[in-house]
Amino acid sequence: MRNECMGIVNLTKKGEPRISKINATRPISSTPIAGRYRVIDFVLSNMVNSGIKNVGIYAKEKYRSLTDHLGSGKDWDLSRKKGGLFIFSPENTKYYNINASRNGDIYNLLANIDFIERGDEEYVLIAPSYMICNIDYSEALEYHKKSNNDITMIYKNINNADEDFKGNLTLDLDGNNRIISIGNNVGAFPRANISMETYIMKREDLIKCIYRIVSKGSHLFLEDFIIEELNNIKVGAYEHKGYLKCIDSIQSYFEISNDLLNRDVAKELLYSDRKIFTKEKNESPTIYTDTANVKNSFIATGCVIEGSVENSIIFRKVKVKKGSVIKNSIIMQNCTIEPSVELHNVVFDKNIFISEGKELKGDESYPIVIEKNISM
Amino acid sequence: MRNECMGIVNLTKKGEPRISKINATRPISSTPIAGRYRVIDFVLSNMVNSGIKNVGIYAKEKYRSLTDHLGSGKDWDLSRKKGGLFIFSPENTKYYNINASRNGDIYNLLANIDFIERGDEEYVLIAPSYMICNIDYSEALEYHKKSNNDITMIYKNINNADEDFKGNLTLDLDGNNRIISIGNNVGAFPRANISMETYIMKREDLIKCIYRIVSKGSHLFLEDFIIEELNNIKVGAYEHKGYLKCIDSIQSYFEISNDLLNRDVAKELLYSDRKIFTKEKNESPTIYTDTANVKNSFIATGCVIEGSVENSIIFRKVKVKKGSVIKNSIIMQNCTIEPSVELHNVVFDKNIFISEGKELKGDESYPIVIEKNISM
Amino acid sequence: MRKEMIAMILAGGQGSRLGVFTKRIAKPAVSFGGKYRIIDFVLSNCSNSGIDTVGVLTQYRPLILNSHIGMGSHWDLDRINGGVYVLQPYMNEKEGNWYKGTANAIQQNMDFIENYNPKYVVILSGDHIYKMDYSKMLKYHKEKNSKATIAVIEVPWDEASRFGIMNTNKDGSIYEFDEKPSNPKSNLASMGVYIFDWDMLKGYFNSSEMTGINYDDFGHDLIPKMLEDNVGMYAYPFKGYWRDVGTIQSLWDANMDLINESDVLDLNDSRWRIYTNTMAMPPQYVGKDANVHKSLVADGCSVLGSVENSVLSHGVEIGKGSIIKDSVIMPNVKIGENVVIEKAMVGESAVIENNVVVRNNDEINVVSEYEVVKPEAVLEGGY
Amino acid sequence: MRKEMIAMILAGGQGSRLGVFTKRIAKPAVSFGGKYRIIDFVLSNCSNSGIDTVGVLTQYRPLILNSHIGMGSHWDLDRINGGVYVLQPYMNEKEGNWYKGTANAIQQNMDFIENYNPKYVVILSGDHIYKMDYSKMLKYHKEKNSKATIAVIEVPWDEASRFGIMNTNKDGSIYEFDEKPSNPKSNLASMGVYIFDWDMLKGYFNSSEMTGINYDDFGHDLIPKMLEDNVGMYAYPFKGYWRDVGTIQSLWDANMDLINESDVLDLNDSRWRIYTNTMAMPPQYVGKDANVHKSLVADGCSVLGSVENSVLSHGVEIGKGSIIKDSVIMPNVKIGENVVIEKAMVGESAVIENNVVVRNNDEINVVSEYEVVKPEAVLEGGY
Repeated sequence: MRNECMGIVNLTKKGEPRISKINATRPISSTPIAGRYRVIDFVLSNMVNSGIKNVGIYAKEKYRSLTDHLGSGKDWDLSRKKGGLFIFSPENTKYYNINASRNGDIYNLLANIDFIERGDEEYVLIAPSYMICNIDYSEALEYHKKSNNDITMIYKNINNADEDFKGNLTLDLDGNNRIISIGNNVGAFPRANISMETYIMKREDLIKCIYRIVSKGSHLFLEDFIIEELNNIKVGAYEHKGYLKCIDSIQSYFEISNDLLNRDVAKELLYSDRKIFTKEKNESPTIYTDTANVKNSFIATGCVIEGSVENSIIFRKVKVKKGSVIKNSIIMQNCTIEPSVELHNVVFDKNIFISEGKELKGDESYPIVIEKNISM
Repeated sequence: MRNECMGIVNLTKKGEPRISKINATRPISSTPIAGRYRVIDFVLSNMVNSGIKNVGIYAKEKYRSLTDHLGSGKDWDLSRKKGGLFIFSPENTKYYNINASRNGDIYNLLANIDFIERGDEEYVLIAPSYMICNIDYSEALEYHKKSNNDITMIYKNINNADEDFKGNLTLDLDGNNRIISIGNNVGAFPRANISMETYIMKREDLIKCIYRIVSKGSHLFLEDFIIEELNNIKVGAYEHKGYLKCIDSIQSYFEISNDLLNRDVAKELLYSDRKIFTKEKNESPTIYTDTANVKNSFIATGCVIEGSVENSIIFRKVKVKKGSVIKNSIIMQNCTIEPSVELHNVVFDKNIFISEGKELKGDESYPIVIEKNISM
Repeated sequence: MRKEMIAMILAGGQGSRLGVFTKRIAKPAVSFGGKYRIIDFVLSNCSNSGIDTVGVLTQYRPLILNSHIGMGSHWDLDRINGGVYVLQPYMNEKEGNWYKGTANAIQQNMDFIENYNPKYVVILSGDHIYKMDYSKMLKYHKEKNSKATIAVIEVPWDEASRFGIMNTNKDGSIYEFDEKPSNPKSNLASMGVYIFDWDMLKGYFNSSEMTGINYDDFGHDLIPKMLEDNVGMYAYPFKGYWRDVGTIQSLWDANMDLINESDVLDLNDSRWRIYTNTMAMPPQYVGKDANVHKSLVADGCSVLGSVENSVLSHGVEIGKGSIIKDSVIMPNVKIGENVVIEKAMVGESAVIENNVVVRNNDEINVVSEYEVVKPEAVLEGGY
Repeated sequence: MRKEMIAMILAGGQGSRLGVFTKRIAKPAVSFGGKYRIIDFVLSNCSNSGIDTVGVLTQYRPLILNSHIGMGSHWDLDRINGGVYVLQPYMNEKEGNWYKGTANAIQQNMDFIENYNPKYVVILSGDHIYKMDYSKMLKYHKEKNSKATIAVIEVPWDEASRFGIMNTNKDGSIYEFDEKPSNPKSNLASMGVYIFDWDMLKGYFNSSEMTGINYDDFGHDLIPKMLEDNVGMYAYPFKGYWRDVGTIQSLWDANMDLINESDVLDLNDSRWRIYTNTMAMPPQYVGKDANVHKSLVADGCSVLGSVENSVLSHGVEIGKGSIIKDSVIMPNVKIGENVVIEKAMVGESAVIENNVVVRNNDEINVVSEYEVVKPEAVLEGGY
């Protein structure tokens, strides 16, 4: 059972989105999410659950937080003799230094092309980390094989493009799901086919592509190349029908946290047979005291809850003392909320200490974000 | 059984020695040695065999080859929940960027001082990677505890200082093995106490030291600080009586390879109960054909030997074809020696292909060094 | 390299008194405290005490125990020289023998111990809940120049007759071992933790093979024989939380202790972590109309009803309108809507359908592992 | 997640015909080819075929087998969902049973298999040397719509009566199984590799539990019964190197094949690696006056004498003036000076002192594991 498909997690993006302070010191891919995960856990788990056993992560910068999180890949079952998990970065880029302005994904792929060349899989799947979903890529691969496409892109059809996914690429499809053109969602119309920036193609074709683009010097990004070549190669589309959120702003980060409190979304994303794996931590069960009052919230383990928590996501080892009220908020690992604190619409990064009686209230669409290691 | 001592492998050295082409692309610490090891395996194994379970490697540059070699530390039994193996580098240096000229070991230690502060061991042992020996540090630690020294330095008494260990630090000792002064071996006299640049002290003292040096801005290197403070603190010396070689030039690299062909040296360094661990590779046994003729040589596994090999060290997966003669040479991993090649006093880096009938002859004291991935 | 001390954990018991929870699972693998299995405590004690070589002796339904322990990496026991091994009975050239008792199980695994050539062996029981630094006990063993040291704990005088009682001299040396005495002379109960000089213990086993006199059990056979032989045995006094969880009542009690006396057995103490084989599960979800008070809740739970004074293990689901009180719900139990459960223990992966009532009648109610309780059922019987 | 196929390796045999090498070691753990143990081949085959869940069934001296396999990481079998498990007999509520045969061993571990709910089970033998892609055999099994597929290999006609012979129709379906026939109708010998539809195999075991009719052995009981029931069995023809190494002679032969036919069983094929639990050992050293020809030499050896047409396993030492010819020297054997060894197999950790002669008398000489052969001794007996 030779493995059919290798995975590439492409962390290089045109104008990498910045959520806000919470990723001042870490890339989006290692941003904490959903109580115990990091953003990248979703794409990695999707790959693993789809039978992909050889994954290269093409990082661009500040990848230390990533390596800390991923370790040997064991927790994703990617610590393997053959294949496994590999993280690449411009550090060991031969070509990169030649021209520092060549900072698109193509040059990062080129710099570590030996990973792609060495693989013995027939296909490759390229995906970003910040498109959060729980998807079975093997179905998309089957579709790709049957369709005779040169490249298959995965997309989601949405009807709120005037509100969400602004700035994302949109696909214009013909009746046979072939992509005619690729545009940009400026938010003018509600219906759109949003590109999930996920590509399936033959491994050999990707290698040829990269060398071709580089030798012509025509593009910095794979997606630009594909846009130009739409008439010359057959680019098809595969529809993802499930939940999708693109984490590219503090608003969308806050929105997905709200979405998770919807049981249907949570069941699809987190409670599916296709489990989301993350770094194993060994915390004791969470303690609720007699004064605890928790409603409609996610709580990770290792917490001690003495106060009230509503519509919120509480990460590991958070202490919520008596009389405190947390509403519509995200509290990351290791925060301490002293007694009688009132928090509405806030995002607390790791290790925040907030002392007795304090009050912080943000707005639903403009939550207050506090960076890590602050004591107030 | 709380662990008593943490280990620090200090890869920052004044004017880091350059062996030659073989470490153009890798630091000395990850230079291949003795058929299947890397230089750093010796200090790591010494630490592990002495009961040290928490090791920080303070690298300076090009540490990718190191992380590739060390992985999770599993092969050194250093993949652990508590403690284990950590590699630090200037990449995540907060203080380093303030003044790039501050490139001594002190600033590297400072940048990652949280590792030292977080430890719960009472003592710390600091050692470089390029002093090759097989030593039981726990005896030195016992000596340190009994002696009431603030710092204990490990040294070796030699009688060929006019030929070897040139440029190394030398220790001037009083009758009680206290260090009176520290000098430099200029090669004038045969007898000397060579510093192995290995220090034992209380963990808390090291932390104080680092902060003190940095706040005074007086020194870039720990050793300079110790030299200045010899009158104020009690610095003692512990003698290593076994084999020692400092790998700081192509000559000394070549010499240790010769020394290894001496059975006594090999037994002490490699066949001791204190095993030298290295990255596990799974090669088949080496095949000797009926034309093989091997004398006084080390041969790693995965090789096919059809020719003659004498006084040489052959790494993994080397092919020596019929009629070829290799003498006094070091042939690293994956080289192919085609038929009827003659090699005397050469050092081949990895993946070299040398075609039929070629001849390369260096001198004992000036071996020919060929960098990796060359085909000739 | 010679090991100073290795540990042998007796995990062989069928645990018939925990019957309903041990149909598929060996007793030491029974769920405890929401996310642990009983044996996690003694394995973590070994790891935290610096012991890196552990044999786990079992002959009863080892599958879940085996896959729980796996390579030992969760307890940091996946060591190059050493590690954790599950040791079952095996056949030699002549015959195959099941373990005939605690001491016999050790005797049958002498080869394993000899492999590591240890100076000391600590014998542990797989079904006790406590935190203990065996390296301190070893220090005591060495200081006393003891050949066999038995850890003891003070129990209330009125309960002493339920335990194996050690009668000691002033210097801590043991002069008598009283198994469940009707008139106890001391309240120092054996915790089932023994440190032996391996050479001495080996001597007894070797002589047993020669003479044919067997020492099957430590408590009944070997310890009395050693006392008779005057080998020099000492009692090591342990202070702290310690529970034998061999019965339904004691298992329930110990779970409740985690809620009501969370300080005595702090599971979050970073200096003495209790490790376990963690599951990849999402965080717990507490619903809009849920109430959770005075409870311990693990990962992957989904609570839509009310929970009070209870332990919910990982993957438990509690439906709307259900009320859980004074109960221990083991992993992956699914509880429907409008269920009432009081003072009960519900075994792993049981399913309790809608409108079931498990009523409090002073005794602890039990639902077996994998049991399916049909809608509307009313359970009143104790265990 | 349901597994498509899991593997069960029968490693239970005491291997009495390999007696001198199996005093402390189960047969599949016997050393082979310088640095491997026999079971490495079938474990590597599983790993290379994409099978990630493997049960290894044994009841005989499992210690070295257990520690060799460990967590399975050397074969890339340390998987989160799946992995490799050594399965020994255990006690259930009623009783403990040793494995009564190959099929019975599988039957006693139905719980393990059911855990993974596989569609297919491949049954393998732990003591065969070969490289085989079981996924190709599975493909054949599916294409033929087979319920039970047995891998067969053509053997020389004059040896066919030593094997279990499959008599097949043109389409590959099996109509008869002939155990060691005196007049073989075919030369297709069973390799002891079976793929079963698990639901069907389970059906036989379940009915066996109901009716009390036992199928202890695949070859003697279950396969004949299946043929009788016309379940649809096919023979899968395998071409390539395959050896049963159950006797001293065949084990020696297979070792010699590595030297003389290294192309037929290429151990360096990067597409089909044979993995093993490697030891941290220094490189091999060949001395000033040594001669090594036509031999396989593993890590950690030190050769000061002459070696010809032999396999030296890891950690072997050969003293000055000694001559080793046509022999297999197993791991960590120490051979003194001026020793002569011809056509022999020397078991693990044996010590051969100076001036010993192990002479060639047509039969293969054997020295047991851990045996110490005193100076000047002359060994002439075969095994």
